[in-house]
Amino acid sequence: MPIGFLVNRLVLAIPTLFGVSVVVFVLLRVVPGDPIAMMIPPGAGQEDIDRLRVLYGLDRSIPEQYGIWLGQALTGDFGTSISLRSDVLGLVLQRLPATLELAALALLIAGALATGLAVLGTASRGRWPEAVVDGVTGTVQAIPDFVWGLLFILALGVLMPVLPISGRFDPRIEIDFATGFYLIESLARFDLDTAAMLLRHAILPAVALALPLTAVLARLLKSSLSEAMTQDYVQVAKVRGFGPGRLIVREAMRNALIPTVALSSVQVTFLIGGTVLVERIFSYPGIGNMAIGAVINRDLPLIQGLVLTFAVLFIAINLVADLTYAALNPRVRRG
Amino acid sequence: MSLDPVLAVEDLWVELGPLDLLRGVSLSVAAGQVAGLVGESGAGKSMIGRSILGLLPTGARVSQGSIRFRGRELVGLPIRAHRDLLGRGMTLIPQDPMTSLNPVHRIGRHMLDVLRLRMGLDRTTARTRALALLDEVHIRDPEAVLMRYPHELSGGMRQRVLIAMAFACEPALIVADEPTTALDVTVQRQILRLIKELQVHHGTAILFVTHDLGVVAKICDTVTVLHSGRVLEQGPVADALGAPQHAYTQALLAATPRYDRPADTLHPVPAPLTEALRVEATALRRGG
Amino acid sequence: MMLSTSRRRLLRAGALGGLALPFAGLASTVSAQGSTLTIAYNVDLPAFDPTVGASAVNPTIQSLYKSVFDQYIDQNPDLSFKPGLLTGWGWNEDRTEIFLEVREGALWHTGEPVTPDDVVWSLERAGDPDTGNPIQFVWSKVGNYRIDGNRITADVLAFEPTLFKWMAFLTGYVLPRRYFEEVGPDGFEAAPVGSGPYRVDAFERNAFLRLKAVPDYWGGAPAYETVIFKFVTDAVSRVAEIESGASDVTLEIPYDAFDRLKDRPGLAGVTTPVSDIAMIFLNDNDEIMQDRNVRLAAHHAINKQAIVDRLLRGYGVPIDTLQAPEYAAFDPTIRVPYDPDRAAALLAESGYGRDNPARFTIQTTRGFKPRDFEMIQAIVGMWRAVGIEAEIEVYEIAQHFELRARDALAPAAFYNWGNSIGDPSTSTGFAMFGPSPHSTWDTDDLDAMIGPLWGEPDEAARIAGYRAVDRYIAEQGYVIPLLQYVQPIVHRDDVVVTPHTANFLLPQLMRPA
Amino acid sequence: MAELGIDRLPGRQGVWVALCGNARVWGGGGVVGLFALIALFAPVLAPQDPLWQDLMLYQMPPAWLPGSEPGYWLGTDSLGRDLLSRLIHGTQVALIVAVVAAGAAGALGVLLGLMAGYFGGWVDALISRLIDVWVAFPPVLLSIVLVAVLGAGLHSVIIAIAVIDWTRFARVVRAEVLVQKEQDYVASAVTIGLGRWRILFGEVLPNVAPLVLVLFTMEMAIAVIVETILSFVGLSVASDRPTWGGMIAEGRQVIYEAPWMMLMPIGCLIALVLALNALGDGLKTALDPVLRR
Repeated sequence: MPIGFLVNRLVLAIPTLFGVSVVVFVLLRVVPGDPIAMMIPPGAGQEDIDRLRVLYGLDRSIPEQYGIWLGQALTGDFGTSISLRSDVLGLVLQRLPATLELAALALLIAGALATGLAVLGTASRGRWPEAVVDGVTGTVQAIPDFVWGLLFILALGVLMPVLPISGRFDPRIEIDFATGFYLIESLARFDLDTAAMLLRHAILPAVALALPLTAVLARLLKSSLSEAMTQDYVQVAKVRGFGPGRLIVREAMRNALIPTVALSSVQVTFLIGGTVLVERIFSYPGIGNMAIGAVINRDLPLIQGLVLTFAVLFIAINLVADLTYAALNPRVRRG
Repeated sequence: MSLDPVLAVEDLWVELGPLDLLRGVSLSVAAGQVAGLVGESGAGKSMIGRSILGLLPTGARVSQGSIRFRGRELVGLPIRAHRDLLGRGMTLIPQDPMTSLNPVHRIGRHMLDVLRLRMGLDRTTARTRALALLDEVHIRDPEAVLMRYPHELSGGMRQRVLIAMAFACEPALIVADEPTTALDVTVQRQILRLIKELQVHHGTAILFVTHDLGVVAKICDTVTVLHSGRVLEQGPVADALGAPQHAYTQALLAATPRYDRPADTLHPVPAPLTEALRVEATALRRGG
Repeated sequence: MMLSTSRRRLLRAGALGGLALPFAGLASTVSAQGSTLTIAYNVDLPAFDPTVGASAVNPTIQSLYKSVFDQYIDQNPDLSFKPGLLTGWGWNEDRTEIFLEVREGALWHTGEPVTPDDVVWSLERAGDPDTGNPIQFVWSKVGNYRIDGNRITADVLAFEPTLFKWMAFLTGYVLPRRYFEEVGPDGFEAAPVGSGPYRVDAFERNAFLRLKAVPDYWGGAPAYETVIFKFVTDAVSRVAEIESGASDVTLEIPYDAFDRLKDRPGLAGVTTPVSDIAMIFLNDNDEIMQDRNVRLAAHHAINKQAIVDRLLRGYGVPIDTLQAPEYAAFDPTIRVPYDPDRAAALLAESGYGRDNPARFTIQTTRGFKPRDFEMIQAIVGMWRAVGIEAEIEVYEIAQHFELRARDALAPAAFYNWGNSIGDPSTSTGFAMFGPSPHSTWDTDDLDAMIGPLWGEPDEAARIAGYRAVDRYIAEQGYVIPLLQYVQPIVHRDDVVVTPHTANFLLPQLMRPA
Repeated sequence: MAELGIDRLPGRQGVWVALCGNARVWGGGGVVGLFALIALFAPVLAPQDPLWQDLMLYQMPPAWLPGSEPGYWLGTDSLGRDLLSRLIHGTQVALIVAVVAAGAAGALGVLLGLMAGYFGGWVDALISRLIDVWVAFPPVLLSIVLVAVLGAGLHSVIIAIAVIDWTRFARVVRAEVLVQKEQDYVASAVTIGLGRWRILFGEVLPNVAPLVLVLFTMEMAIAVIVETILSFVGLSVASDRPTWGGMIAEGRQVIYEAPWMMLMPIGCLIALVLALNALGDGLKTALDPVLRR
């Protein structure tokens, strides 16, 4: 891998993260709704309020507060959550694996479904299955992830309750996980019962997140595939007597993936952003769910930390997309 | 011509919607022979190649006529059966080597795929064979080339690879679709020589599609001149080019650069002539 | 990691139950057996230390704290007081000293005994401004603690008639001194230790809290060996939890769902009026609210019974003062009846009518309490009928607190007021006394009436004084009390649930049928 | 293979010819137009006052289900208000948000995109960095935070959408301007001495207009969804003004007892978004030759 490219991208990420932190910091300081007001009990006087304000450093000017925050953040201290009274970094790291697993699962589902649909659509060009694929992807794309979540809860949680619709796993089962990546960990331990239980909980939110992305990816991939299929090298491979399945999978697919990867990184960030609402709807304990709680409680340090976490994730996704693009495309790799 | 041609096309009509792309074309390629197919762009020569290889574009279909390959009728043959003929029975040397190799696969993978999947060779044998083939097309350091990606090779090199791949399966018939058009002049000559050399060595029949009568004169045994989907002239190269019957052939001939003539004596095909042919073609189209 | 056999069986049962019985209300029997109780709880637990920060004064999570920690003084389900870690308490004759008697035989979850030293340390810590106890202003009114055996005496620095009630209320918890000093606040959050009936076994933020019974608890071993509070903040999901059998008990579900679920085979429901009332703050800052006719008209125009019957399906108790029937200063003779004609007449006196309506803004939360937004929509509809045109503005609860602290609420603002100790000072007192940061009505007439009651040492006189204040408020229409909430609890019918008027859902009050 | 041997279909066409031949433009546009008509004539079309409540008639099922109340074709909500009328008036809010928010996002994004693309240099560097920062924000979370800052209300929703989504326009417009400014017409405009802003708005803008139209249509769909999300979270339009998102949120509370209350606004949302997407897709295809002209 080109180390220079990686370093370059990482260096570029620094001003972006700085910009994000400034914007969110200022934005949050003008929020009506004060975290201190939330904890004033009946009977407290103005001096009590002021005392709490000093305690949480809210009595200083915004630039001063930002300077303090930045200085601490550079040493890895992102402050203390006001509502959860814990270290923000620790809280985020605690919940991040849940979101990452959910997003990864959703991505996997989206990738698999989209590939299947795109291949089906391409293989059946001009015949009815193609029309069905186009219709389905067009419709699915128009329905946002949280609406899918609601529809799933209605269909599978209410009308035909076959899947759990809240939580990440069944707390009645006492498991000690060494990491926050429960699903990966249980798979690594070949603890398939636990993995199945985790999957049953994750599948509905994951599919809700995955469906809009599936549609976008399927459309992108299908059009790239269709274009790749008309390329000379595919025609030439055809002349060597390779069957249609092979032509799509071995010859056209990788070429079609190149533009698809390039165009889909933004879509993947939308998926991550979508966890905010979907996790809330499914009571899934990830950072998205935590974020809404933080906004409701005006927990400024936590909101700040979470927005930055999302920004880091987004930058990482774009980086991974670029690296994948390079890995798929030999012309970029060596050239 | 041989009594038992490898390929015999008779009265072939191909239509695309209301248009007739080919209108009763007949031609044949005998074993061990190179048959030239000449015409301007749009004359329908590529359509013949596509019909033979079973690669007609969507919407186009053979409406009438027959294509017999080694005595077997290809028109109406199920796609799968037709596909089985490709590779080992007949194959193609494509026009543009720049776009005809999958950019994401190494040369080795291209060659090994053909040898292993179509010839059923195991990995080691296939590799040995690939090296031999590359050697046969005069590629130096074939080991290194196997590790290269297509974009790392020059056009001439890529065309050599494609030629090696075409001959890899020892096909009975190769359709060479303007294999030198996309290359520069010096490379063109080398490639032509190479094709001829391999053709003689392997005794393969070739249908050589080109718009260049000079090339035909050099490499072909017979020639068919096509215009607007119809055969205008057909016969052994010496006859057809020596004493062309049709005015169009004469005009084409006049437009062909030759080493024995200065370039300024070139005559483009006169517009009125092409126009006349086109009018005729339109009339026929309506009739059909 | 090996799975125990019982867990494997449980997993399989869970998986099969879900697949095989999709339409059955309850998927097989996986919980309650093996003495596990799963409660689908409506709020997350933000932090464990019950004495500092916003969570300490959040009434909705006190059930969790009360399961793990003991209070100085406890409350029965009917709000009457009973001994907690203190077995005796009181004032001396001239109210210059207090005494506390500490229970013997109580143990921390670490196995160490609870000592008077722990109690004194907890009280002093609560009174220390630097720890961030939001009720510090109460705790700091006592100091100079002296320990003699299991009896503690302390000096009263400023008289606070409700001091002992606070010991059963927010932040009134005893924490283990030695352990806390050893692990520090962060260590305590990571591994909290209390002396309550349950100890913390596992906690996953936003997901669940798993508790294990303390067999040698001074109040007797709890009935369930394992209790899981599953944090399901969404009401619809809680209904699904109970319906699918994933949880055994839940609360705060829509009343429609409650009515449907309680009749399901295998399920049962209990409702209890709780110490939580819905009310509309009026703000004297706005000119229109200075008109008594408008205030009273707005009150008379509301058909509280219809709201209870229609929107809350009968689950609610209409009230006309800030006191619910269980509260110490409740007076059933104070009435502000539904009377639209009277309302229209009052408005007409001030020149308003349907053609010339009185206009103001009403703020409301949405989804914070059951049917809050719908309730306000209904009220606005009723007002429209008599000649009040109110515009609804939705705010979040955080905004409400902020606006209220700044005294910048709209002329009318919907809120719910919790008061689990049932004292009039923590309802009418704080809500209506001008200098209090919680009040929005600041007029001298009212302040003059409430002011002396803060330090009134005679309890009977204090209660009577608040009754008089409530009557005056009702006559003047300074606030619009709406109704007392009823807590709907749905549970499996093999669990006996004792509801608590303070709106607690305590596992120690549940047992197998 | 070499070439097909046939001429391509007739080459240049006018914009309108291209538009008219496109089924998606007609289909999508038709449905969008229908919604627009409904929004425009909402007060006439709605059979009831959408705010009129009748607590005696709450949660009535739609006409085709047993127990329905005549006159309430789609039933009533928890306050006994007519669902059909609320859906019709909700369409108005949805379309106002769609048009105004997409317009605001478009205006901001096009302006910055034009400037970045045409002026280059530090202007481009600055705007491009700004875009980088902006796309690193989680959009849903940012919109929730923004509306929390601005306070609930239609204007907040519109501002939030514009503030968040201008980058969609800016990025594409910037790239297109980079292409356009190399064109001859720009060079000739420069040679006759037109000012930079004059060239930017008078010459370049009309040439990127078809692209902006496509983006605008797509953004309308996004705006409709965002409005629904914010209404759903309880942050959108204040007061008792009916919105689809608010209706979804209300319906969700009684999802077991009256699932249709949630499904009907979801249906409207999907129909409008689908139509807008189809219109956008169709416009993109239809305007492609115009863009490549």
